Amino acid sequence: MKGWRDLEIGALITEPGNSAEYKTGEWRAWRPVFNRENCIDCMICWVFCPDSSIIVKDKKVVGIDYDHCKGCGICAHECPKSKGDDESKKALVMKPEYLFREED
Amino acid sequence: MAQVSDKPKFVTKGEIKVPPIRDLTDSREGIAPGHRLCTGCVAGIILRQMFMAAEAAGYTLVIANATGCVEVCTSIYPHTSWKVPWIHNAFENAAATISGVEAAYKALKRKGMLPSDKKVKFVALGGDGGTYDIGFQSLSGALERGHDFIYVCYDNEAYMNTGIQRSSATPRHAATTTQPAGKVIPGKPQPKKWMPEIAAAHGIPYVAQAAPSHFNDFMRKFIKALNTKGPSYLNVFCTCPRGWRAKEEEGILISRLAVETNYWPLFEVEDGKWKINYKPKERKPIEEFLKKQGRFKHMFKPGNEYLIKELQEDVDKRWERLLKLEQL
Amino acid sequence: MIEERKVVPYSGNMAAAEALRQINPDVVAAYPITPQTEMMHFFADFVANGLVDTEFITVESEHSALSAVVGAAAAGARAMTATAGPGLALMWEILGVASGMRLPAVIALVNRALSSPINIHGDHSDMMGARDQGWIILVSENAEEEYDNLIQAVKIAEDERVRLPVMVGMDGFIISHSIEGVSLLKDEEVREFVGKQRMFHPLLDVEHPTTHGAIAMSDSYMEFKRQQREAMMNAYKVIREVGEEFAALRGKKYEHIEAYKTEDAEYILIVMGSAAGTAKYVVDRMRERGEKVGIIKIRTFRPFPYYDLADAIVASNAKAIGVMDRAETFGGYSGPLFEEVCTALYTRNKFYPIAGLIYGLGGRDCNINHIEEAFDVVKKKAAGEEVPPVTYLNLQV
Amino acid sequence: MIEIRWHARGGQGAVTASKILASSAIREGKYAQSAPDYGAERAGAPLRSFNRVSEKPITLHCLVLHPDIVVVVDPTLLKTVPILEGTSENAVLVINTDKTPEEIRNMLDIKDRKIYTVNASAIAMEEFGKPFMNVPMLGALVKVIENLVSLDSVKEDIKATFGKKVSKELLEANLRALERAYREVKGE
Repeated sequence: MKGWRDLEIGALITEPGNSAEYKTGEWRAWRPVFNRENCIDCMICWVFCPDSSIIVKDKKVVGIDYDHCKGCGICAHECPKSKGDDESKKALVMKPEYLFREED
Repeated sequence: MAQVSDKPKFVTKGEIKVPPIRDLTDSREGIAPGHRLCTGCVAGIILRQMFMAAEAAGYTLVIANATGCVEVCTSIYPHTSWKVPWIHNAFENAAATISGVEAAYKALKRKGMLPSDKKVKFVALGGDGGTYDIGFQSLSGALERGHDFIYVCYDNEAYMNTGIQRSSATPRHAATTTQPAGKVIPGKPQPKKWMPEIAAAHGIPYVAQAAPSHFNDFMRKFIKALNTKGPSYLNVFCTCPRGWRAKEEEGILISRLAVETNYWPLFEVEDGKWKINYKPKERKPIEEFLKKQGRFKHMFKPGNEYLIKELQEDVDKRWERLLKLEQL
Repeated sequence: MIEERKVVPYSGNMAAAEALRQINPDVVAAYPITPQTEMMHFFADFVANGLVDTEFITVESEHSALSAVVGAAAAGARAMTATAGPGLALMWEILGVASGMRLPAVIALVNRALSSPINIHGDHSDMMGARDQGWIILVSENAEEEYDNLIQAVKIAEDERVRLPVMVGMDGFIISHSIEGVSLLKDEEVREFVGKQRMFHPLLDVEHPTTHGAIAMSDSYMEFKRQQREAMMNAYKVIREVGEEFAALRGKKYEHIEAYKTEDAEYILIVMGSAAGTAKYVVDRMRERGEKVGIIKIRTFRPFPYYDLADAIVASNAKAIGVMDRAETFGGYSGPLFEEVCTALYTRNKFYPIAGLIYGLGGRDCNINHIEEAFDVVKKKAAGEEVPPVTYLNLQV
Repeated sequence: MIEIRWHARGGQGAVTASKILASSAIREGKYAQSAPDYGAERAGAPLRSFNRVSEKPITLHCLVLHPDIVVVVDPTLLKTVPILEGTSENAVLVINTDKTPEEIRNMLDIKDRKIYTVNASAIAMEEFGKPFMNVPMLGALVKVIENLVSLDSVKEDIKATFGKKVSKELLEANLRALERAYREVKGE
C-alpha cells in the first residue's frame, strides 16, 4: 500500500473494476470443468454465475475464468446438459480442486 | 433561471421485451469479478442480471449502495468491482443519498456542467437490513418525494453482513443468531414483513417482486423500472448459502423453489394495479423450500410439525391477499 | 474602494438564508428544527419564487438531509444544509462520512442545546459534540458574521488544499431570531467571490466512473485520517487567505481570533459566539473605570487557532485568564474551549492561572453582570485566591 | 442607547411590532436590535420582546434587564406580570388601557416613572375589527419617545413588512391605527 501522501484523497477509487486484479480463484475448493463438446451455448451458466467467470466469446462459451471462479458449482448445477450420472455427457462437472493443484 | 416545479410526472412503459440472453453476452458488465462475496452468493447474480438489463435498455446506472454484504465485498480499498459511478454513504441512507445524487444531476444538467449525454438512471441498492429496517425511513422519504430512481432490495432475509441476525424480513420460525431455534423459542416468532405492499402504499408508479432464478422476469421488471419516470421499488429474492445453511450450488434452485411454493410470488404493481406474473400450476408444499435450508432444520423435528404449518399459513395468507389485490 | 453597503434589518436566520440565496447552491436538503426552521422558510420562499436555481430536497430527517448533501456533493454539486442542536446530533454519523470522503459541504448551524431535558435555546453543546468529526467549524458573533462566514465557508471548503466540509454556527434565538442591522454584499459580488465550484472526480462523470465511500481496512484507514489532519492544517492557512480576500470586498477582516483590547490587558476572557459581543461591551465599560481587561473571541474552532491564541495571550500583560464555555464536558475539567486554551498555552510552555467558566446553557441569559462576575473570578485567580475549578455563571443556587 | 421591553400575549403581534421598530431605526441609519424572548408557549401565553436603539453600534447580546421603556400591549397583563421589574424611577410606561395615566398610577400604586396610556384595543377593534394592538402601541411609543424613530419610517416599514402579506384594506387600517394611537396617546 502507498504512503499517505500518495493515496487518493478520501479513499476515492478511480480505476473502475480493478478488483479483477484480486484473484478470488484462490478460494476455490471445487473446480468446474468445462467440456465444450457437450455445450449447447444456452448461456444458463453465464447468466447464473455470481463471479462473472464464464468466458463467452462470440456468443459461445469458451471456458472458465479460474482466476476468479470461487467454485460455487451453480453453473454445473443449473446446466441443462449436466444432469444425470453420465459424466461424459455433461458440459460442466465439479471436481475437487486438489486434483488440479497437485498437478500444478 | 428557476426550474419548473417538480411535480412528479410518473410515466411507466407498457410491455417490455427482454432480448435472448445469448444476445446479451457481448454487453459490458457493470460489475467486475474479484469481489469478495461468499462463494455461491446470489447477490452477485442479481447484480449481473441488473446490469444485463440496463445494458439491454441502454442505461448507465449510478448507484448508491447501503452498507451491507454487497457494499463491503465490492469496494475494499484500493479495489472496486464497480464499473459504473458508485457511492456508499452509510447503512440507513442509500435512498437519501441517491436523492442527493439525483438532485445534483438535475442541477448540474441545467447548468450545462455534465457533458455526457448518456442515458443515466439512479439506483439505490440495499439488503433487507438497509431496506426493511434501518433504512426504512429514508426509503419511505425518497419514495414519497418522487425522485427518479430505482430502489433494489436484495432480500436475503437477515443481517448477513454482521453475522446472520434476524431482520424484519426473516420468515417465521427461521433460526438466526439473534433468534436461534431454542428449546423454548423455536426461531423467529414473527412473520416476515411484507415490504412490497408498504412500498406500493406510497403510490409510486412501479413496484415489483422478482427472483434471479426467473431472470427474464427480473430483467423485464428492471427495464420497466428503468423506463419509469419516478420511483420504483424492486424486491429481489437472494439466497444466502452461508446464512441459510444451504448448499453453495443450490442458490438458484432455492430461488426457484421459493417461487414454486408461492413463498416468493412474482408480481408487479404498475400505477397501483396489482398483477401476479406467475401462478404455479401445482403449488409445491413449503417443505420443499424449507428442507434445502439449515435455518429451518428444527422445524422438521418430531413434534415441531406445527411450525411448518404456521409458516405454510403465512405463505397461503399472503398468496390469497395477492389474489385479492389482483382483483382490485 | 469599499462601497457604502446596504444595511438591512435582518435576523440571523434571514441573513443566513440571504447568504444561501446569493451563493445559489445546486442542492439544498434540509429538515425543519427550531430555531433553524425559519431560515429554511425563507430559503423555500426563494425556491418557490424562482430566485435560486437550487434543487431543494425537503427530506424526512436531518440524517437524510446530510446524507443527501453527501450524495449531491460527491456527485459534483455545491450542496448545503442547515440544522440545529438535536438535528446536528442526528447527523452525527454522516458528519464523519462527509469529512472522510472530503466533500466540501456547508452546514448553516443554529446552535441549540441538546436534550435531555429538551430545550430549544442556544448553547454550543451540539457543535462541541461534533468538534472531532473532521469539519471546519466557524463561529459567528452576530447575524452579519453568520452571513459573511457562510460566504467564506464555501470558498474554504472547496479549496483544493482543503476539501473539507464546514459548519458555521450562530447562537439559537439570541442571533437567529434577533433583528440587527446586516450589511449585505451585492449578488454579483458574492457570486464572483465564491466562483464556480470545482469538481474533484465527480460521481456524475459517467465517462470516468469512480467509487466513492470505499471500505478501508487497517492497512490504509490510518493514512486517510492522516490526510484529513493535513487538510485541516492547510485549512488553517486557507481560512486566513480567504479572510484576507474577503476583507478586500467587505472592508472588515476575518481572522481565526479577534483580540479585543488585550494588548495591555491583565485579565482576559476567552469567549465564542454571541456572548463575545456582550463581553466587548463590558470590557469598554470596565476600561472606563480604569480596569485593564480584554477578551479574545474565537472565530475558528476547528482547526483550533493554537498559535494565534497563544500569541495574543503572550503579547498581553495577562495575569490570569478565564475561559467561557457554552457547553459542558461532563467529567472533564471544564468546557471544551477550556481544554483547547490550556493546550495552546502548555504546548508553548506558557503557564497562566486559568479559570473555567460555564455559562448560557440552554439559552440561559449571559448579561453584563455575568461577564463582570467572570472577570471577578479571573482577578481572584490572578491574586492567588482560591476559586473553584469551574464556575457556573447565572446559576440558581 | 435606549432599551425597551414589550409585554404581550402570544399572537398579539408584539414580536412583530418590536421587529418593525428595530427595522425602522436601522432604515434611518441608527443601530437597533429586536430580540424576542421565546418560550415553548403558544398563542395566549404572556411573552416579552426587547428592543435596543442607539446612535452607536450595539454588541450586547443579552436580555434587557433595565428597560428605559416598558410597553404593555395587553391590559390584562398589568396585574399578572411584573411590568416594573428592573425599571428605574425615570422609566417610561406605555400602556394599552381605557384608563387615564392617573388611574393606572393609583390602581397599580406606581411611584415616579412616566406613564402614558392609549386605548389601543378600541382603536384596533374600530380600525380592523380584530384585537391586534401591536401596531397602535407602536404608534403610541413613537409619539412619546422623542427621536426614537420617526412615524414616517415606521409607516414605510409597515408597508414593507405587511405590503405583500395582507390586503390593501388591512394595510391601510394598520396605518390608520398607527396614526390614531400616535395622536390619541395621553401622558400625565
